[in-house]
Amino acid sequence: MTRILDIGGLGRLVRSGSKVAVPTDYSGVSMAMTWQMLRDGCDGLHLVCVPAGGMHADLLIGAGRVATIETSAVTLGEAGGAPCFMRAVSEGSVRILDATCPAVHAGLIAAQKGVPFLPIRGLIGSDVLANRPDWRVIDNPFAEDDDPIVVIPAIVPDVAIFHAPAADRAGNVWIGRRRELATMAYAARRTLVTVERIEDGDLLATEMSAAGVLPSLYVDAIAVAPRGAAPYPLWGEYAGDPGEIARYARAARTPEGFRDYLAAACAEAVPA
Amino acid sequence: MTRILDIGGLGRLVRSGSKVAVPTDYSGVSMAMTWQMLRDGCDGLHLVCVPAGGMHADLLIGAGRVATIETSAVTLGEAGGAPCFMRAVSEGSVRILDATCPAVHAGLIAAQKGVPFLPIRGLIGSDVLANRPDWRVIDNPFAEDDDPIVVIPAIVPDVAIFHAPAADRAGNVWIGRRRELATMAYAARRTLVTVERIEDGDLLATEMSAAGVLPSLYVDAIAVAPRGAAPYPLWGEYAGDPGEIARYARAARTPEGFRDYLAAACAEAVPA
Amino acid sequence: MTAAAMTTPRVAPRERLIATIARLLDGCRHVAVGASSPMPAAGAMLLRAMRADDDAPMRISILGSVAHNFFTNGGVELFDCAAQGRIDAFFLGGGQIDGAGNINLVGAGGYPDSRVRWPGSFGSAFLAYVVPRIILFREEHSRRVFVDKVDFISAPGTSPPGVFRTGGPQALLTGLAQFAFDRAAGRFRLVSIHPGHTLADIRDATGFTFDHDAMPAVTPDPDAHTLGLLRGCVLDELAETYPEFARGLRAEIDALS
Amino acid sequence: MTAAAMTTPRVAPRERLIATIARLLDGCRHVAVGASSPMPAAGAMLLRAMRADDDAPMRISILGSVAHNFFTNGGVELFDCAAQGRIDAFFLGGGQIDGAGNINLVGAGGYPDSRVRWPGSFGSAFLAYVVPRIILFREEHSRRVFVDKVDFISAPGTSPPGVFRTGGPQALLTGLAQFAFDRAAGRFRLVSIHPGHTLADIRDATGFTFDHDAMPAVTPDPDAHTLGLLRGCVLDELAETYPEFARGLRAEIDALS
Repeated sequence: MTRILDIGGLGRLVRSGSKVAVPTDYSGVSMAMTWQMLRDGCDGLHLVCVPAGGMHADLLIGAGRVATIETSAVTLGEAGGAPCFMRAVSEGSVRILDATCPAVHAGLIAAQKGVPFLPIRGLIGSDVLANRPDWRVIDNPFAEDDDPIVVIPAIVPDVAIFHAPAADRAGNVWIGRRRELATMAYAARRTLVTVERIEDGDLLATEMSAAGVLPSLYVDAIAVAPRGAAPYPLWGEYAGDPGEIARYARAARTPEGFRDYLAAACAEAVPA
Repeated sequence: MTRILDIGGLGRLVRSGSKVAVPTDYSGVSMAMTWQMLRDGCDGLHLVCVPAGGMHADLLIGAGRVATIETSAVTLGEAGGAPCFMRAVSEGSVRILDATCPAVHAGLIAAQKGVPFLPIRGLIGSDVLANRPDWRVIDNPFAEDDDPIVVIPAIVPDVAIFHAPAADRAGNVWIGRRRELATMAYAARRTLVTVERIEDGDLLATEMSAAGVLPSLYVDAIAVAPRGAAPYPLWGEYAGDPGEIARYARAARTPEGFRDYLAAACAEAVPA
Repeated sequence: MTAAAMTTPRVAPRERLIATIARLLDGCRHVAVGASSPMPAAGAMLLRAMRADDDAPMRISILGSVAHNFFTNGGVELFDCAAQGRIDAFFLGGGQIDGAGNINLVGAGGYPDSRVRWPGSFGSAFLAYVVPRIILFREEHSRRVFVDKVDFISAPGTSPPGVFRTGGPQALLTGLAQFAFDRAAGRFRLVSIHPGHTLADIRDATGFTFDHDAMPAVTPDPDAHTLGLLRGCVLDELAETYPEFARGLRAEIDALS
Repeated sequence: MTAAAMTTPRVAPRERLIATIARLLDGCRHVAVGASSPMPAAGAMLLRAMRADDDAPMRISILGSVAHNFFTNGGVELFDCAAQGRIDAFFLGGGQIDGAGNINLVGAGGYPDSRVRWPGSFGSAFLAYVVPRIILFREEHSRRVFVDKVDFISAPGTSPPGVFRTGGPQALLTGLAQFAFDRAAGRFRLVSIHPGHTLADIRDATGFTFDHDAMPAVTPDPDAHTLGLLRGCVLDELAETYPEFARGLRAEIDALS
């Protein structure tokens, strides 16, 4: 049964030390939950970026909440590199598990399917593979000759967190074509979603709307957070605010600038 | 570029000896193409039922068009067993590759992902596995102790054939939540679709409609075939006709009854 | 006959089976049933009706149904969902079931050219491994069905240690009796016999040996409240998905009075 | 200077690069470009405009774009689609690229605690293996970028026999020159130098050795028809997805006259 909470209640469901999966910048980032997690003080997170991270990952790293980040990249897009991420990696203050996009998807899909691993082409001979002792290379059992292939272990997040346009009262969430959000939810032990609005109808009622729904079966709790992805865009709803991301990029160039930005933004984003 | 043809043109794209993937009874069976293939005379087919077959498979088997059938089951549902299938298997006139539903999906998803295999739980100790020398058991490379796991090789159909409510002129096909139809198309070398109607708009234009679309990128040719799934149902469009399926089940109990049914139905289904 | 027994309403055999199924599902959060499984669906719907006041109502997914379909990811989702541990119970039948809990949905008399061929294993060779509570359900209780050893194992009753298995058979329900499956022993134990039958009847109709008490219990009838739900909202709900079955059951009930 | 040359319109350096990208994509049915890759997108759009009369127009998928998105299966579809052989060309850059075609998108000076850290490998460690025509594109042509040996291999230029690989680098385009990648030799060969630069310039700016003719060709300018398309419908189309970039390019063009 999906619970409908306020953002504070949703934030309390994230525990320190959790493996947390978050989507990429254009897919439905819950900035609302990012601010809430920054306020709530959970730390030691293992952040899984599906498959890349942005300002949301950089904020959590900058605030010292992330012990490990597993990602194919962290970037602020047009605004350049992610300052806190780059600083933390260079200083060795965060453990980085460099991946490649489809390997993150493969790990989550393995969890979705309840299998211990999924095979993936590519990677052999790269330093991405060389630095992932948790990945393996096996012989393709169907090949006549030698055919090494990489296998990626299942990624089972403790919690998946994202933002979507709408949910209904039963907890069905409209995700449209952003099916990686469903994959995250299938794979995760618990899924927390912020939405622009909760609708009265049943999103599963028509074939047209049902096609883009993540069923409530996979959704543990929902909170309403208007413009909850901003300054990232939300497909079909609103554009991103590249100016704000650029402002963040400039501020976060120094630890002091980051601290000031964070204090101001947290205060602003979450009315007491 | 998706071509828009008539049903005859679509039928000519299926070659004898092809590996043909077709969906299960409630998912969007193209009975229109089944009749056309029966008229066109292609034979020696390797039929892959995704994941189970019905009257469409039974008709092709009864007409001697199927050399191999790879499926988790063939049934007429409420109307009972599939007579031609049961006869052909008992007589040994068709090669049967018994599978289990998720193994068929796994093989297609392996093809979708361009990997040689996908692992799957279950199956160990079953005679399904014992009779599939084309499947393998490997050791889970991530387990500390012995952990045997089955791996299913990729299934790459030469052609995937199904029926859907609508397409647009660019060849985008509305499949709603029947995502196994997308999996079939991703996996197959060629995809042929019959639809109830072709719409003027762009199915990818809105987030709402796009979520249930198989993009034209994966669709080689389309033909309009009104009520093209009947007597099977088409979700969101029309109910099935269990009376007709029962009538088929009775007729097909004998080879003679089958022959008469086939002749009459083919003549009726495809106006010259 | 006591006065209490006299006021107990008469019960159709299939009502008793449906009520037994509801009991077997107790505690489940999510039950999936096959497309052509009206009895299991009825049992699940009955349990849901009995629990209507719970704050966590039970989900029922009926494959191939539009109204009872919570899935949006195509045919693979049931299996993924089961593998994730999100399906608590599923029903399997079989052309043959043996005393070790093996089921055969493929055929009798040789393979691949079986003398009698059935549709096929469907998802059993997977679901029987990963769904915690597999309920074997077959109304026909005969030596044709309940054999000493199945001719083809669609899914084995048990697996040796080291084989990944989070689920398996838990119960067997037939038109004559209810059994529990002891996974450690790999054997069935008779739990209760439906009214009107004897242990000797069960033995005669069963091709495998099974454990039992000297005086096996009688399968209890549903109480009046349960019967009221079954004959009311559950039958109505059932009629939406299985109109033919609901009609037949209603006729059976009407014939009781 | 001949009369013909005098009538050739003047060309902005980035227009030349875009036209070169269009040539490198010739024959492709489906080109995918990254979310922040306006130059590759412009080249692909230009080629599509040049081929507008073909009966099989080229598809362009721009990741993260809504208007240029043919995908409906989430973030994994690009990679699945590439693995299926349905993507003919993709562009990769790199903080470092070496003479063996290895690219580094991760960092310089040690790993994991790199002295300079870049965003990360994204999909390169997969796409470089399965997309037939990988075009390495980096405008900055310096010894900082074009090194003898990358500090971290996000994706190797070549793979030994026996490693599954259906794709790989085919060309390298920079602000100074165009190279072809010889997969058998695992080396770059200089194809042409952009007008205004010399072989010595290229050598000075390149930290790896490469093959070249004694008198390398000059990268040709786009013809008037091509330039007309680029400055017309292509720039308009580009402005919808990359408004900032389109504005800058238009300013560059305006400054020519």
